Amino acid sequence: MMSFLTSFVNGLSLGSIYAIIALGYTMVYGIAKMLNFAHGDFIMVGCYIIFIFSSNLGLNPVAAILIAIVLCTLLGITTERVAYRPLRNAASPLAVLITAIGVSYFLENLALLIFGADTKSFTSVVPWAGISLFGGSLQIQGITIVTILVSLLILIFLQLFVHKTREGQAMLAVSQDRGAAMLMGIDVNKTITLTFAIGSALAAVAGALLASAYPSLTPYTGAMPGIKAFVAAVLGGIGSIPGAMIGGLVLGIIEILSRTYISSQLADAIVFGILVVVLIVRPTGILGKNIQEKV
Amino acid sequence: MKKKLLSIALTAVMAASLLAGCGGSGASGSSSSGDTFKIGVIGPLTGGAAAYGTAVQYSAQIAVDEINAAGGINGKQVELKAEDDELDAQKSVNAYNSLKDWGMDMLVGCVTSACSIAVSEETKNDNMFQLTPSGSALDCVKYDNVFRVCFSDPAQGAASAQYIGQNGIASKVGVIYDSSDVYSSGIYQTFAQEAANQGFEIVSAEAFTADSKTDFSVQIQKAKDAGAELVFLPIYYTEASLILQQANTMGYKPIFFGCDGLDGILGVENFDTSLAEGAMLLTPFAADATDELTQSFVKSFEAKYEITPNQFGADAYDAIYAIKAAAEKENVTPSMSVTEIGDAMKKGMTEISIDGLTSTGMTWDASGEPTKEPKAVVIKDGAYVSAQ
Amino acid sequence: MLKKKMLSRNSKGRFTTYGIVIAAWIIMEIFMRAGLMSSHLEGLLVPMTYYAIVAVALNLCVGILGELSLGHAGFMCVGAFSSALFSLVTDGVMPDGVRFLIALVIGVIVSAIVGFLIGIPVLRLNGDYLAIVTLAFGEIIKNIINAMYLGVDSKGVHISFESQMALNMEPEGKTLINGAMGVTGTPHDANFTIAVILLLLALVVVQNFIDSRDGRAVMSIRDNRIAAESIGIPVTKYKMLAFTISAAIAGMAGVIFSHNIATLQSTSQYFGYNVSIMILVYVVLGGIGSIRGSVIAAVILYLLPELLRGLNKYRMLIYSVVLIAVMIINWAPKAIEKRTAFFDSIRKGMKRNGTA
Amino acid sequence: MALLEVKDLGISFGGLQAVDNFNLSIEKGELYGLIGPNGAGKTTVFNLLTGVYKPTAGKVFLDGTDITGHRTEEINKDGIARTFQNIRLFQQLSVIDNVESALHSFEKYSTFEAMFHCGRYAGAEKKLREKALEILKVFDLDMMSEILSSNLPYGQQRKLEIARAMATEPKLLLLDEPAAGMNPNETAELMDTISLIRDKFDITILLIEHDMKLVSGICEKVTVLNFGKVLAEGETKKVLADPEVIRAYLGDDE
Repeated sequence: MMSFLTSFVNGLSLGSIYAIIALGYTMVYGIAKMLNFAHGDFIMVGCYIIFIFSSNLGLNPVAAILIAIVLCTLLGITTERVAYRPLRNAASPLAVLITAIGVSYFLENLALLIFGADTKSFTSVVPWAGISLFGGSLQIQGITIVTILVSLLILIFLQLFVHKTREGQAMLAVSQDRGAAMLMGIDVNKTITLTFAIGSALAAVAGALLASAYPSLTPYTGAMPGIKAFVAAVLGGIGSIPGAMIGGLVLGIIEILSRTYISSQLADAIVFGILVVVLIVRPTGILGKNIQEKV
Repeated sequence: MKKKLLSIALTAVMAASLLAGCGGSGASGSSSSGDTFKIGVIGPLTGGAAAYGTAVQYSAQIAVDEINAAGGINGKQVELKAEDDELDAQKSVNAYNSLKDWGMDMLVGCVTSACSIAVSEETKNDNMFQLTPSGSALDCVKYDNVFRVCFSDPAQGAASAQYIGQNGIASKVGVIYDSSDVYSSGIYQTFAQEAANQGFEIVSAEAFTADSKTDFSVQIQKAKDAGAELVFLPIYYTEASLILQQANTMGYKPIFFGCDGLDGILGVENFDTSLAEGAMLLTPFAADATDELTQSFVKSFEAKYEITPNQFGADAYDAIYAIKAAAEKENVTPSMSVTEIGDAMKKGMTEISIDGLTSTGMTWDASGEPTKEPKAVVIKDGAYVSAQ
Repeated sequence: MLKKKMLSRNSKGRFTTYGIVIAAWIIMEIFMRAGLMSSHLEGLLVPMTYYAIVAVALNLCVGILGELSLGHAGFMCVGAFSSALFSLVTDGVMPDGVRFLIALVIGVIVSAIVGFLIGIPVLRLNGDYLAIVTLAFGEIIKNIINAMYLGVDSKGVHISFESQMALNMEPEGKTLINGAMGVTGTPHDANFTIAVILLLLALVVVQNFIDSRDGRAVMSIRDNRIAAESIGIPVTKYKMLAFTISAAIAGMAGVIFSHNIATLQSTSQYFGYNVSIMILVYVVLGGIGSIRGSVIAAVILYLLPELLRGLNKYRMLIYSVVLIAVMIINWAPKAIEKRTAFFDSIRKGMKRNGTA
Repeated sequence: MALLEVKDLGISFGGLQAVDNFNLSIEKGELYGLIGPNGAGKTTVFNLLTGVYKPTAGKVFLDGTDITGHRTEEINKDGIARTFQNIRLFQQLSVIDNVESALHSFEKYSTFEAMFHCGRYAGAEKKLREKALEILKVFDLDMMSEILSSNLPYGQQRKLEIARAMATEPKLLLLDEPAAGMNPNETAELMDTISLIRDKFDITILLIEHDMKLVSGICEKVTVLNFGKVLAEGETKKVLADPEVIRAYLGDDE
């Protein structure tokens, strides 16, 4: 029982990191209608920025995270402006997908050039050791608690932002019908830029938490969590903010539990298998809206 | 229009590549230049394993620079060229072919096992002398033209088990290994086999894969729950540093025991070395060793590349000196053809004994396996200290 | 009259493609025989060709069927392993040529079956959901084979997903798949000529398929599924058919892959989603739906990073920048506009010069 | 016996009764109109008849056979073909390939023969092409057979869609607002085409249309649909003069 609880908490921790990344994924997908394959690499960039400012220059971790958020936001806006926007109305949606892959290669190899391939050990931004329950038999790390709280805060913030603000409403409008939104006088370019800004800022936050929970840093740190978070976003119903949260948590918990109770070698196959099963039962994910083509 | 452009581009690329090849054409049989030894290095210089590839490249360069400064091999200068294989066996063969075009006389590579095996199929056909610094899988030295500097995986796995058993370090042992990695699962296999003879019990053996190597809570938890006093980590230091940190936050403090892949853990930038306190590793090289050779090597490496070398680098450094020794023994000259060099080196390698970074009195037999002493070191006060 | 024109145009396009491939083969062979080719390029020929084959297969799926697959490396993996297993078991039992032929057939059939089975759930989904599920299946295949231990001894076949020891084989038993270490010692049966023949076979099959009743049905589904149903085309059947053929051809490339190199491992760098994406890049840059374009793009893009070897550390950076630039130049509506305007002005200028 | 017999057909989407208690009887050879204000459920009826939606109530008989619940592609084989309100051509295929796709089940050969262009391939393809050209000729599209269908002018696209539907040799042809977006000249030409195909192919036609001139010009009978229910049916002239129908239209339009 206790080992189950421990695994569950570990799954929650991993899951909430997936959730934060997935929130960024799902925002960008829902509004810009593109799979930003480079999202995972934005996380890596965020990690390196925090690493430089906090570990190398000795800045306060919170200040380092703020700097990372600002820089990642700038990176996101620039990438959108330079690489994605020109292709927004391209004849095939694959064009921008391939470009995103190009951006991903670019960021990884740039980081390789600048920082080298050596692993860097990341100092956790959460110095708190955590709490111990049931006389020490269940330990919950500080970073786990912080991660879960932060992901919940972000979820609430995003929900409020999208439903209660003008900009958020504009996002909803753009995500539903870009053409109609434009006719209604919404600045689509601005809205999509804002989406990328938010998505990239979330990537920086996710980077801080990811690297704190799993403190090793290489140019490829973001790639696999990025893909897993993408899976989580799809699992939850891509475009749905609560869906991304649920998808992330479900994925994280399943991953840890299947590693604990089934097989650590086949855990990835199981995780992807769950995705397949969910999508067969619900073809647009757990909370995805079923959009039927109008005849 | 677009298609035409593409076709033109294709033709241009083809033409360029053919032209590029002309320089090295006819090189497959004999060396193109008779004045210098051309030694090739193949390893992952980019990608997730780049740390190992670059370590080999840099260390080999240091050895070559030293040799050149001291007058070269048999009076001939040595040229070194490294090619990237991105940890991909096919790209490794591409890299080998590229080096052949350059006029390579001997190969130091590949850094990793699978690539090394793939390339050995090619070197066998060319009778190119191949000395892999760190290709540790059994099949790496299947052919008589291939030798290696490092221990083989089975040797490491068995030696680790013997060391633990004979010194009575622990009776309950947990293992965490990378099932998607050849090196790691290779060591694990022989370790598990030998454990049965050594009177200790493997209470948990948990794998992870390249796609899920951020979270180790499950594997650590299982070892902890099974009451393992020692956790054997036949993995690379990147993941090991994570495991040590996560175990620490989970309040689990067993003895950690690793193989040569664990070396370098103290060099991870920003790593809290106190976590590794008491960890043991069976490695032929420790950057903090006090002997003169190691110290001068580490000093010039750090001066040149601003990072601390690891055992991959040490293997490569020794590889270059082994080549020097064997070449001098058999009076190999750059003007000989590749296959002549190959034959001479095969003979030479079995006749030398060198004192290198990774062992003293290293010798080789015709099978290509080195004979050297595994050294157990323990991490104490943030430094490697000999365990015995 | 019209009919004749149409048929001849179609076949002309096809034969141009075959012509380019055969011409390239002849040129390469001449250079090779004459010893004018660098060993580096010589070693690139076979991989270049099998990636071209997968690109053709993926284009059938993406360009003709209109469904984005991110899992074709998985089919390659299935073809590579199934055929390598056969070759390994029968090494020395039969003549090399016969063995390779049977291995080829096995690889193609097994990957076709896997493609068919995966197609059943996958093709019910739409758009990006379909893409992510193919990615998932690709990763599942890779992961399962990576964790698989397979051996034979006198008692029969042993399988384990734990470790090599768990196979419980007799001492003289032969381990075929050793988990992550995969398969070693597959005979080197493939060469450039065989690869080119198989590329031609893939081209014949795909291009003929497109120009047939079945191909029209598949393309009509791509263009408008509802309209295709309304004229009586069994949508599911044709989606499955195209997907299965695509998987089978990708498997064929896998067969060449495994018979060209001594080590075969089911790991990310060979069969991960990254590889599927790399092949997708070939398809998109070559032109979605353009089979010839896929071959050409695969060749150029495989050679490009290899020929940039001299730049070592910078080459992947250059590759990525080139990729982004090419995508924007080729696909951005504004860039297309400017390009058209530019060519128009040149044309006008030439006309003016001509009349002046 | 009537060619198409619809009995008490109904469907609801999440509580909303889109079509309710819909009855329709069309005799062989008739040209029948289905009219009604916007949102009355006309296209939904078409979708029910062609199996795009599964009815929640009622039955559909074609030539005496119950085809309720058949899949779209089966219903086409049963003998119903249709066009769409928003034209649905195979845009990246040529004009003739659009028609040849519809001829799909007339000349068969195996996938193997398709992949290697052997066996029955050449003969079958030749016949398909001749047949497709024949159909295009009826619609005056044969000179454009090689053009990409999306490059056709709008009126021709409508025609091609009808040609494609006719190629499946249906007993009943459903036309969904064939004159939508056409200018008077194109509409007149379309009316000729519709009359022509009915006479030439001896086919029954059911059409949805807003253009009353077209409806009164060619339809013998009409059914008026309002809020998913039948408001009136019978001879075109009588129905169109019905005050209730006029009210439904005016009330909706103004």
